Amino acid sequence: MLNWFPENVSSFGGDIDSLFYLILYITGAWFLLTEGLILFFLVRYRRREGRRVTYYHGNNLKQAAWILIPGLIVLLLDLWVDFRGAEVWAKIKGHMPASDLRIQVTGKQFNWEIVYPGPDGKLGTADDLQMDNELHIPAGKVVRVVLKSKDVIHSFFLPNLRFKQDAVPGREIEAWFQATKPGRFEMPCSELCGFGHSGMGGQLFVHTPEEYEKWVREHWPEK
Amino acid sequence: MATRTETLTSTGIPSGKVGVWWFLASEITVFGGLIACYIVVRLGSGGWGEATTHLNFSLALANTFVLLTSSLTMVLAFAGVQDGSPKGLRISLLLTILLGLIFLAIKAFEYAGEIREGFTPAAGIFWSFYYGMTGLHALHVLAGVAVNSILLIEALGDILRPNEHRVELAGLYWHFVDIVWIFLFPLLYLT
Amino acid sequence: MTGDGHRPNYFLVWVWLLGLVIVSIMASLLLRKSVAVYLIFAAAIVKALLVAINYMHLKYERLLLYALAIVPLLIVFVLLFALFSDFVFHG
Amino acid sequence: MKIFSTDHKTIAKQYLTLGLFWAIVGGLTSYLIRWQVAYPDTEAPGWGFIAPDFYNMLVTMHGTIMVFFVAMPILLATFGNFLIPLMIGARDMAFPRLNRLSVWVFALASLVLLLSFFVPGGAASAGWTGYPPLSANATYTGVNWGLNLWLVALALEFVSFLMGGINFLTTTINLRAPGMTFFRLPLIVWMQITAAVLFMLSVGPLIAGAVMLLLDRVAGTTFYLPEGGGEPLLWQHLFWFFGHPEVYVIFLPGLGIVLEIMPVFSRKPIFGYRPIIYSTIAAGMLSFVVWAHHQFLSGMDPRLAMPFSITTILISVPFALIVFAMIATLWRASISFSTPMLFAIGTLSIFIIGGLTGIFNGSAPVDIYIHGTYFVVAHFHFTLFSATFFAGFAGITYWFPKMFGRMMNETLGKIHFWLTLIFFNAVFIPMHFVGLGGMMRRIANPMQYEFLQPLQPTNVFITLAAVLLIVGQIPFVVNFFWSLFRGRVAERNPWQANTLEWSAGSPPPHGNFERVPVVYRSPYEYSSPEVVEDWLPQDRPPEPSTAARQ
Repeated sequence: MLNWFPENVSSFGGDIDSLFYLILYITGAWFLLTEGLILFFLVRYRRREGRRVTYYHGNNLKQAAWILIPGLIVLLLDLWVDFRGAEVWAKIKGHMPASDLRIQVTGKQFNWEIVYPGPDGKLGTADDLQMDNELHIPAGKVVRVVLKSKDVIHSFFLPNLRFKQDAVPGREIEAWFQATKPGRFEMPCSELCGFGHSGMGGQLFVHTPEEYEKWVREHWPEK
Repeated sequence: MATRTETLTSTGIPSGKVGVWWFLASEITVFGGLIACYIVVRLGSGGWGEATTHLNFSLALANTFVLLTSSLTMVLAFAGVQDGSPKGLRISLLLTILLGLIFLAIKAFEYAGEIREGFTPAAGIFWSFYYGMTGLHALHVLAGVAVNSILLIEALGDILRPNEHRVELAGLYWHFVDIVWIFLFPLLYLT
Repeated sequence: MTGDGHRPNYFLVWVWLLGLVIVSIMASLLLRKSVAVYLIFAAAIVKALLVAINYMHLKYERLLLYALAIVPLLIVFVLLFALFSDFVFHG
Repeated sequence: MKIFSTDHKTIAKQYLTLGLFWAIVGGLTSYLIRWQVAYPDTEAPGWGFIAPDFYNMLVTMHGTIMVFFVAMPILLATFGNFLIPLMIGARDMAFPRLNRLSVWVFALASLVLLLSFFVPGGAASAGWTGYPPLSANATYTGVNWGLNLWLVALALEFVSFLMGGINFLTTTINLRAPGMTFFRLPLIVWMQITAAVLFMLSVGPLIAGAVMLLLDRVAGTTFYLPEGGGEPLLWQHLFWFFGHPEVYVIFLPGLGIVLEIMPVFSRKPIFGYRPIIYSTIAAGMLSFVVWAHHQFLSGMDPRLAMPFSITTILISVPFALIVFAMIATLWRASISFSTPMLFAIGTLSIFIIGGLTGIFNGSAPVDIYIHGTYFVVAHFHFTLFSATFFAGFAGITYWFPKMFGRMMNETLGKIHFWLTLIFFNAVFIPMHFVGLGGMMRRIANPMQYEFLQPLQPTNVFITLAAVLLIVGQIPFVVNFFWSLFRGRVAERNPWQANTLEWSAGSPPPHGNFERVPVVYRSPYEYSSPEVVEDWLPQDRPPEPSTAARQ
């Protein structure tokens, strides 16, 4: 459909976009209905000499039905959006799919410190490797991110992966995403974090499996 | 030249009392918010049992009795207004003010003791909440003492006559400050 | 306004308040922590009610003033309940 | 002495003066912000370079000034103070001296905020929401006294509006004229007291939070600093627990103004007086349990997000009912397009867009993407701007004769309306798409990000439209000051409206009414079958034989 959004390369990105469009259709319909009705009434019932206004206070149930019924429709549509939303939320933030790649991302005033677990797959071991502002992940695999922060609140934002999660100092927040297509994308910070907030960010490299293997061998040669 | 708006009260409750109760409603949310944060952060971070042992329990106990008694003298002051005995009103008001000052003195003494032992507000999260809550409460006690003093001066100068209902309003505020302490004392000292 | 004839016995209320303070201290010294906490806060609530009803004359006031005392408490409990899941259970 | 008067009308004008002054300052900050976003690191004409931390200060001050020093004083304090006593038939507020104290505490708050611009380190720059640890430790933003004064100014502003709230509620509860039952109160009075209740019951926790933040900054406590055992998320809960009822505190009076003006210029009773009141009360209560939709991604427990997402989307129902009621008022009416009516219809049509975009933000999964982007900025400008400026201009133009005794000029008013409507939409409709493109809020230079390059032409367009929007306000300033002295002298009831303030003089004398009016009917008896004219003031005694016409 229309390309307002950056290119979506995320496994759950489609759900978010489709939910967005669902809400767009519902609210778009209400928008046209209400604004159209207002314009029509303004033109149709503008002041003309000699035309008497119909005295109509709408306080008894019969007359008030004119607004209660549309209100009920709004309620039903709201509930529909709620249930669809609950589904998608549970899928994305509700549970954590298993993954063998856990990367630690630490926000600090004005860059992302990204620590890779290395071959042993565990963080905090000797073979960890830290790179600033560069996140290398294989396409098609679930990647888990452990978000931490050294000073203030930052927000890890991957527009193309439809992913965003605040990094709060004093807490370790785990989240996941899965890229579906290789490419080079950006990962800005989307929470005000001081004078260097504008420009804080880095590059997300989504590699094909072969490229990723090559990259791993480059950085852990002795393996 | 303030216009005396006749208190044409449509609901029969004097405007002063409605106004003070609205003020107390917002004050309940202030102290309620602060106490809710204390409870939640304390339960979330392993109880602070050790830190509470450094508090001076006996001084706090004395303060509790002082404040409860000041509530009694405050309500006796209003009884003096109802019975129309200016002497009873003045004595009770004076006692309430004195008890309020004693509370503040004990509090200051307690703070001094704790700071001397090195437990300043920057000593940790428990001490932040301790000084935050008891400090804000002490400020409210100070404000109450100021209000009661103004009423006492007016009573002594015998110009309180038209505004005697203000003694009850000051009483409402004072009892509220006492109720806050009724919850602060166990939260800080007994658990 | 509060009738001159029947007025709560302020001294008796005062004695009750002191008594409850002593009870809660005994509870905190003698009983186990988990049991003592309930007793202490029950005593605190009773004391608060005693002061509110007798000293603040809520006993004689109309519904409006009761609402002004109860609604803010409900609001504080809504906030407390929401904060619990974020800070106590560390979700 | 006029300045130290306790007359609610003078106090209302003092609030209006302060509000309009701050509106100019707020407008200046928005010009500088938009210039930096459109042409990063170039000299803004009339100002010069804008450094990144200066930009953060501008953004922080724009939010703080517009919400707390323009919207609240004009919508709540000016219209509330001026209209509540007049509309319920009282001579003045219940506590005139407390009312005077509230405007002076607000003036002090304004002074403190003004001072915070000139202290070393500049004014606060941690966002108008002031999230710790960024706001709790001076080293993170480099702003020390600026942020302390910001907190003191906010605390004073809260105290001032608490006093105002006490006055509004006690006056409406106690000083209503004989016959003025609660269900004969004009809707703007209902909206003002609902807003006052919302404010008074929600500001408490934030006052506690502000005390804790001030202690963190000054006394070295560690409420919000994790290294000292504190919890940064605590502030977000306390702030937004107040923040969301606060945006309804701002919006409801604006809605009340529109609900007051529409029946007058449609010559038709407002549709569904009681459903509107029940919807307002329902929306008020719901507004206390929606706050955490600001924190879906803030590290809050994900299980908590769903209940708040549901309550947030459900709050659209009461407001939808009110919007439908307003549209139904226009049905079979006799609409005359004077300036107040134009602005009222402008408010309604713009609020509809604002309300609808709220559903996107309310739905938690969609919020994952659009949280913290310009889509949110566009959303809250459609709701807050419509209430503050469109409804505010409608109210000022409509009650100008009652406040100052002279009419505002119609042609200047219409020019100002069309300029504001067109340029407002030109600024904020494209902003939705910039937001969907992923542009984050509060970034000084979007050119530093590759994926934002295609959005830059839209940003330039928005900036030019914003400049024209600001220029479009000149007709109002001219109209306001010209009409003050040279406007046509207004009689008691220029719009032939029913509410009580129109039976007092223009401007009403001290004490408002010669004798306290007696109320016989609801305020919206327009085109009532009982009388020949198409309006029937609340305080006109019913004729002995109500000659029922056709």
